[in-house]
Amino acid sequence: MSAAFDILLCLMILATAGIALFVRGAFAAIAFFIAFGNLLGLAWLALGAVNVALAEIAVGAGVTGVALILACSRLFELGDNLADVRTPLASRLGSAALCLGFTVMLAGVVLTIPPGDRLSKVVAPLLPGLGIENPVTGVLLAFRGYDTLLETFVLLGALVAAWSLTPDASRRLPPTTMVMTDPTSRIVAEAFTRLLAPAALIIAAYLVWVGSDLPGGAFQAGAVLAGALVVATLGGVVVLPRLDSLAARIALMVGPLTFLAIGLAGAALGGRFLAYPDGLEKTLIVTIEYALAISIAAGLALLAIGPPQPMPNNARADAR
Amino acid sequence: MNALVPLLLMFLPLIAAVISFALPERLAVWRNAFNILFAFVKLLLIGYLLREVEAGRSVEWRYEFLPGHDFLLRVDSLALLFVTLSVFLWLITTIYAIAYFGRGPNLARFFGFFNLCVLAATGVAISGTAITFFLFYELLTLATWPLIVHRGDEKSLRAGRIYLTYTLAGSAALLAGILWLKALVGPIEFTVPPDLGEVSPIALTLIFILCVGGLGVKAALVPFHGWLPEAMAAPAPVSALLHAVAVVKAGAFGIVRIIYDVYGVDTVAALNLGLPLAALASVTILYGSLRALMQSDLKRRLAYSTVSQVSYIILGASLVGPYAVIGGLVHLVHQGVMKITLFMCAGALANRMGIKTIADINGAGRSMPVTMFAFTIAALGMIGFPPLAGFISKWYLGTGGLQSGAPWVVAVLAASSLLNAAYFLPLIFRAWLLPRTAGTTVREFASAEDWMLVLPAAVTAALCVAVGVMAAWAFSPLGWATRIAETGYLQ
Amino acid sequence: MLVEGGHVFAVTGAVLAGLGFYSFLVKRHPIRQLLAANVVGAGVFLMLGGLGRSPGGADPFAQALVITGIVIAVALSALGAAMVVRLAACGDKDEAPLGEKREGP
Amino acid sequence: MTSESLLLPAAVAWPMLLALASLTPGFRSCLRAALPLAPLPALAAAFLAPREVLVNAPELLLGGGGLMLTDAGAVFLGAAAGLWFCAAIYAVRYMRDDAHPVSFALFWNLVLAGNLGVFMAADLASFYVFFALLSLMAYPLVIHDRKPASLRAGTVYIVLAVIGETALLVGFMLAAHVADGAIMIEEVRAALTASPTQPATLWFLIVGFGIKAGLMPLHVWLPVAHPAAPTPASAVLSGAIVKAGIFGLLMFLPLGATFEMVGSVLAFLGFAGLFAAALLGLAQTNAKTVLAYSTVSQMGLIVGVIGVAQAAGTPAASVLAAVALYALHHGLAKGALFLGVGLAQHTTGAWRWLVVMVLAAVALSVAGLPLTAGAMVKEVIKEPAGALGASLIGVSSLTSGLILARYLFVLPASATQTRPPLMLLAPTVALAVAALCAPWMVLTWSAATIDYEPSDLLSQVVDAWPLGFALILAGIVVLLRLKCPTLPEGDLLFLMRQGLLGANATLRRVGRFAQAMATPVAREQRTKQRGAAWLNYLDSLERAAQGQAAIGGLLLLVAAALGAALLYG
Amino acid sequence: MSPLDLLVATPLGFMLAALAFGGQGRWLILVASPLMMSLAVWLVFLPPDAAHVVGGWDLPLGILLRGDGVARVFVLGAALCAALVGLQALYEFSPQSGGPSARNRGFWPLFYLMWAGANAGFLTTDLFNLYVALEMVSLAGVGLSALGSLQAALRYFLFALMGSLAYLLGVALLFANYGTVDITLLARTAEADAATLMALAVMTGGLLVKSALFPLHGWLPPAHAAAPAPASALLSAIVVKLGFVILMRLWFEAFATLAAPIAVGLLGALGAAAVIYGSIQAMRQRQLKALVAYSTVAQVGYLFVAFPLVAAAPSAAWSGMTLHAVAHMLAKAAMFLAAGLMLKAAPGRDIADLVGLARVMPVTVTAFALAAISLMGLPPSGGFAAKFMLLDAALDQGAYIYAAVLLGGGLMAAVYLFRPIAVAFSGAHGRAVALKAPLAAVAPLALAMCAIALGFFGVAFAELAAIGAPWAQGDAIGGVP
Repeated sequence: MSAAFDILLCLMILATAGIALFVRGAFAAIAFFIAFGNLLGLAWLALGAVNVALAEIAVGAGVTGVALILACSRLFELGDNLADVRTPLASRLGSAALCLGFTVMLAGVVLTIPPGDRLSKVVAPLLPGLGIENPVTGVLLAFRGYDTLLETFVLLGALVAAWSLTPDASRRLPPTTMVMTDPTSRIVAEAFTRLLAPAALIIAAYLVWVGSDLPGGAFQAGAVLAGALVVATLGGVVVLPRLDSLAARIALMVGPLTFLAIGLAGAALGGRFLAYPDGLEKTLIVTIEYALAISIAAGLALLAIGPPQPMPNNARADAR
Repeated sequence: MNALVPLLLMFLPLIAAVISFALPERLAVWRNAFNILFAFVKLLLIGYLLREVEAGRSVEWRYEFLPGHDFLLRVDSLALLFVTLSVFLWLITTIYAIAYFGRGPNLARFFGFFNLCVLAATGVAISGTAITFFLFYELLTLATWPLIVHRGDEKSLRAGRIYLTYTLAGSAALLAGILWLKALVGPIEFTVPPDLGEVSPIALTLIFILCVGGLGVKAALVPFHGWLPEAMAAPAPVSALLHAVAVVKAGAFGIVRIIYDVYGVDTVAALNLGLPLAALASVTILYGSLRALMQSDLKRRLAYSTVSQVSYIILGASLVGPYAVIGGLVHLVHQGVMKITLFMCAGALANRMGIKTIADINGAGRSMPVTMFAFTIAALGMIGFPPLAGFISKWYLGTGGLQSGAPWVVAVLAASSLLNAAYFLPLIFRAWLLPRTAGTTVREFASAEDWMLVLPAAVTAALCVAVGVMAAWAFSPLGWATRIAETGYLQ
Repeated sequence: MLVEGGHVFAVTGAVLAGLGFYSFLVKRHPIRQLLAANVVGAGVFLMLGGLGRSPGGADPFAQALVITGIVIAVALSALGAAMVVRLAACGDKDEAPLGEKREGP
Repeated sequence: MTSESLLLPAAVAWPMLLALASLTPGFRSCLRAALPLAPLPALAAAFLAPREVLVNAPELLLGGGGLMLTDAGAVFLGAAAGLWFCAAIYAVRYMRDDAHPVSFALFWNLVLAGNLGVFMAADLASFYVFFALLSLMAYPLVIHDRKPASLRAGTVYIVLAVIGETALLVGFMLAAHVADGAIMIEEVRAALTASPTQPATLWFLIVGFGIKAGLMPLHVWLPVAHPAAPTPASAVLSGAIVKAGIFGLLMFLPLGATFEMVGSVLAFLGFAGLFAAALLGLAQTNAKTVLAYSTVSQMGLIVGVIGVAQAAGTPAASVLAAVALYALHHGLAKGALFLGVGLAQHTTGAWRWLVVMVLAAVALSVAGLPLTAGAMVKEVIKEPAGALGASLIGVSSLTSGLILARYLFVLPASATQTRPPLMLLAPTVALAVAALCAPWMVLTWSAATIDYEPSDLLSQVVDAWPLGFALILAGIVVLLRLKCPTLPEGDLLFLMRQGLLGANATLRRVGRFAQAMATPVAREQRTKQRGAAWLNYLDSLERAAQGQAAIGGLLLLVAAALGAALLYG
Repeated sequence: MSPLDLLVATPLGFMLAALAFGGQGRWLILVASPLMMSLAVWLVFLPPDAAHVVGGWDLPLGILLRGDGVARVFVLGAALCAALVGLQALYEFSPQSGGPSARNRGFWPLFYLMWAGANAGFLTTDLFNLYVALEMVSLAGVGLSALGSLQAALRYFLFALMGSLAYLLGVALLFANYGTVDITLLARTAEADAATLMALAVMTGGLLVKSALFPLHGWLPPAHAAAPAPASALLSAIVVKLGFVILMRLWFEAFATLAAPIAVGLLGALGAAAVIYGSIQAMRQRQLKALVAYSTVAQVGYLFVAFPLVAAAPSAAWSGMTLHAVAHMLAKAAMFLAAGLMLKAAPGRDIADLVGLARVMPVTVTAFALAAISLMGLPPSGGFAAKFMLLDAALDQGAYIYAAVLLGGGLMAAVYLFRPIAVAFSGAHGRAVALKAPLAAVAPLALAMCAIALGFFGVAFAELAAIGAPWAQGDAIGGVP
């Protein structure tokens, strides 16, 4: 039975992806993209990877979706009608053939590889040493801690790059006060934020705490918080600080800073870089997780909202 | 101690170059003093080297700068011949250049690159392995280019462009040749001739063509001589030292190295490569003289004369007979001395009296007698007027040609002498005998600067006479060339 | 070898990647291309997840890789979106890039 | 190295020293006064210096060379030195108010040094040095007065001199090669005689020396250049410098061996020159030109004799002595005649008749009047000339008589002065006396090599019929005041000049045409059109590379290609 | 405390500090440059088999950081470049030099991010970690080129994104197939099955985009030409090199056995095409920085021409390839910095506007010329030593076409590089105005001098590059501690 369910799920995933990719309207495409993200989360659940499912839905569908929608709306106001200009038939056929060949080869190759667990047997015996049960968090923060450290800096770097695009004049403007334009939807958002915010906070805190044993973790918690923040800004309840304001910078840097500090401390105390002194692994991992959660939340929120816009958006809001 | 001397020989011009670059224009006096001082110190070094090599002690410095390839500076007798020539003439030309420019713009840059050129020329002379030779050969191109475009006007830029196209293509061919040979017989060290026994003759011939072609560009062999007359756009000291002596000789010197130290006399004979090269050299000799005859600009005429004179050396080298080699080697020195005098006089005439074309030279003898006298001696020497330097080298080349079974060489020499007379004698005739028509009449020794402008030419002219008359003396260039030929190549 | 559970997802991942590539090539607007890129990324991760499936649950190492991949993907997409908007806003007044509007040699 | 043998290098070095001294400004004043001093050491050397002793300077020139005086050399040296000495005294007075004193003194001394050195050189290199010094440094003397005519003459002179030099250089190289590297003249000559060299070596030598000696086809510069030079210079040119050519032939031609073809051609050219030059001389109006032609004919005689000796293979010794004697007599006589021309310009009245009488005596001696030195030397030279040669020489006195008569006839009249200045008269007379007596003295000294027993008076007079006939003819011409036809100065020269001008014009046209062809401008246009085509292809390639579709498409293409390559690799 | 970790951790720390200090962040470089240089030098002098696993977790789980020859050489080169470019940027983005403050604030964090990413990429042998490092470097690259022209930056972003996805796909396939992403382990267990070949092909495709080899170079010239001088120096010198180093690891270590001669030949052919295409385009450019950008396309071509040479005779051509990469790194950085300064002084952006610069700013023009000498491969520069070694290897193997490309490339480089120099030397008058801060020219001169000095230390460099090279150890692959 479950095989049938899997196949059905996969077909739905392919359908939503197909529509998202090739539908004419931009907003429709993004909507279907978000749907596709959620279905993908289900697929991960089917595969038994709860952590990934959470991350996929919260970050993959959620934050990316929001960022794209906001970008499209701004483009729309800037006069770019996102029209889908038709590429000449020849190039379409060419790329179709190319991609078809590629897909068939890839699928063929994939079929030759027997699915199976690779390193879970290697990870399992090391986990008790760390004092955590959730293998994914163990891999993420301990065994592949180096990757995760670099990854947080990638996030930070992306934010800095996005913010360095803004011309000087608008630097001092707060990030797009994205208050809803028409009053009725703003009231709905406002009410919804009042209800959602506390819940989100609790969920995030719980996710981080439980992450060490059960599926959860810094990224998922951060994404949830980011979502809450975005909704709050949309509802006008919260005004996100400018990037060069101290608060924003501290929030953004606390995660990478603590991770790096702990790593260097490990090296300084005679061990190696990112080697947790035995006995303290769990506590250190949890502290890192919390710090990361905060930074990821702030980072994703600011990224989703995007750099401040000097242009019509604010103007119209004030005018009205 | 001996290993240090070649290094010092390299570092002196380098330091001089750095000082020249660094000193601002208002400290020009200091810069000139430094240049002359370094030239003297270098001359002393050469004196020391002369004594060392004479006593038979080997002077070399080795450093493996690329895996499998050594950077070797070795002073053997052949190297010493060229080094002595270039160092001595550099001292002369430095003094001349100081007087020639006086207070011009960009002089720091000029003297800096001037020193680098001599570094490269000395390097070419005392390089022990093929790769060291190539390194300095290429450095010579780089160091001479800024001197050609020194004036920055359109003409010299065009000359620079042409110069680069020729020389860079040539050095690419040379590099290909050297490396191909290295692939066949391993890294090439000059005085340890590689055994080319089992290498296929076709490959050897092709490599020979590549190497001699590459070197032929600098030695201004006929198809590749185009850059030399164009390079006359450069100021006189540049054409004097570089395009008459250092750069052109580097090419000829390279060919001598290839023929005698890399291939060895018998291989060249076996592959009978000597004759085609001799034929090409002869064509260059005649072509150069003919084109010189047709030129109306003084420096271009001298440039074409250089094209033909350098091929004497190659002719001598390619004839692979004892006398021919001596003739070639001794002409290396003689042509340098004579040609530098001609260029310096031409430069002095142009600088002081604005003489550019042949017609302007009328009556120059009356207002600048000493310069014109030096010019006459050097010109007569070029024609081969007996007691002077030219005659000695023509004599050895002629007898050498006959000795190695190429009587047509004598005909080429005769024709070339006639052509030389045809384009030099009218110059002397106009300068001394015709009245002064155009341009200014100026007192030759108006200021101290003039002494420094005219004396170098006088010294080198005297050298032409001395080298010719005292040719049989043991330490004369001829004596030195004979010793090289006997010890070096013709066991 | 019968098609086990993991392969279903892996193949869908592969198809997703193919579709994403095709859409990337065909769609001219950067936003649509960003979207296509995300789909390709999701496809690759799904393929990895699928191949890592075992009766005892998904392979933690693979999961960690996927999570890191997703975060990086989102960071890049957001940056891309910001750049597209910025480009549309200022119409690239500052410096005319080369290759595009060059008027020949 | 006895002191006398030092005289040889001194003879050459002293004039060079004077030449250098004339350059220093301080010496300007007594410049001309020093001229006669120059040849003195050479004169002393001719008499005192030991013969056949090599004074060598190992380091100089090609090493191993040096100076050595042979008997014949001594005679030539003595004659030349004497002539230079008298001409120098003459020049002191004659060149008093000259425009370019420094240049005259400088080149006079240099040419003197060269001339003396040629007779003493022991090796190829020094011989060539002196010979080059002699021929090239004479050029400024020829064009001394800077008049257009002498400038043209100078050009002809220098062109032929350079050609001669080059021919000589090639000849010496070939000779040195035959003597496989030896550069001493005896060894070279021995090698030439011993080994049957191909004639090319000889021809180059003959051309080289022939130009200097005025051999018939190569003589064109002589009648044009000698008159152009100032009188003392012309005297020396005809008297001593021409002898260098002859001496060269004597030194280098392998007289011992028989070279049929070379010898006979040389003989023919020589004797042809003897007669043709004399006849051409008659048609000249300028006294110096007439004398120049007379020199050409006399030299023709000597070369003819050498040619015959070469063909017959007679041993060198006898030929050398006879030719030396003849050259001595001709040199001194011709010198006197040339100085006479200058002198005649300054004398009128009684003195003039005295001068004419002296010159006539010398002329008759040259023409071969019996009992004079001229006859004696003609007799002596008949011996090696073979039968045909001897008779030709006999007849030649007719033509030389005529030409010398012509000379006396065209002697320039004097402008103003009545008494000839002593400084001009003395050297001419001295030379005339020397010309008449010196041959006898030399004959007595070298009796061993020349056996000359004067035949009785009657047979001499009978043999002298050609001279008598010539005198009669001259008398008739003078009496009837017949006008001789006049020719332009250089005969062959006129034709050669036209040919040269034509060749020059065509050469210049060819040069301009080649220039036009190779101009870079034409080439650049051609490359431009062709280049434009594939340039826009490049632009389109670049735009595609930056285009949107390229991003994924190209990547997949490359990946596919790599995959395929990996599979089949 | 081993330099292997600190080389990555320190720049990250400085990135945070730069973010924290905001406006005054630029003075940090004065501390960062010497510190990083000393770390790089310390790395060079580590014992030959210096390698350790991050956090102590053994393979296949953990990540192995290995200081092999290639890593040491490239880290040292990158450190030298970044340090000196940083000093130049200190002058370039200082307020009085008129740079907008937004760019100032954005430049420094991205600068350190790139530096950290590059070092991480050079040192690690873990493919996924390399993916993250690639992302760090590409992200920073996009950010830096966005300081110049947004359009070029967007194109670069899309190209980089596609390249990363392709690379990620390859890593996924490899992990799925072998259960590990570590190069040293892969080297032992890799065999030529379909999955591996496809993975290698796709990863190579992605990396070729990152290192801008000829058909996939479209994004490089506009991005590098428009970016401000220090940014384009970093882009050309460091960003392009990371992709190449990963390819070296893949083709000569992980899948050495799979590297079929035809495939390597294809790479060589693409390289040759790049040399020719890049040179011709460079000759046609009218703007100075465009010319230098296209010269990068050509020089990258040289690196890939070296691939078949190394595949055939690794010992001979290995040091030539690495030396060429490092020499290019130094020379190109110097050239971009010098070009930036020259364009500041010149009235316009075209080469024709450089008239008379040699007199006005001799030190900068000398730096430009020295860098040009190294790029042309003329003695005595590092470029020459590299070209010589490659030519040597090519002729030994009889690969005459590659030898011809190497020589021809050098000549073509001479053609397009001497043009600006000639214009700078021309014209005594020139409208250029002297720069106020002569000290700014120190950085390009120092870099150019290093490029030239490399020429003299060919042997030392070869030994350093050969440490832990895959072919050097024969069977003992990957010295796991």
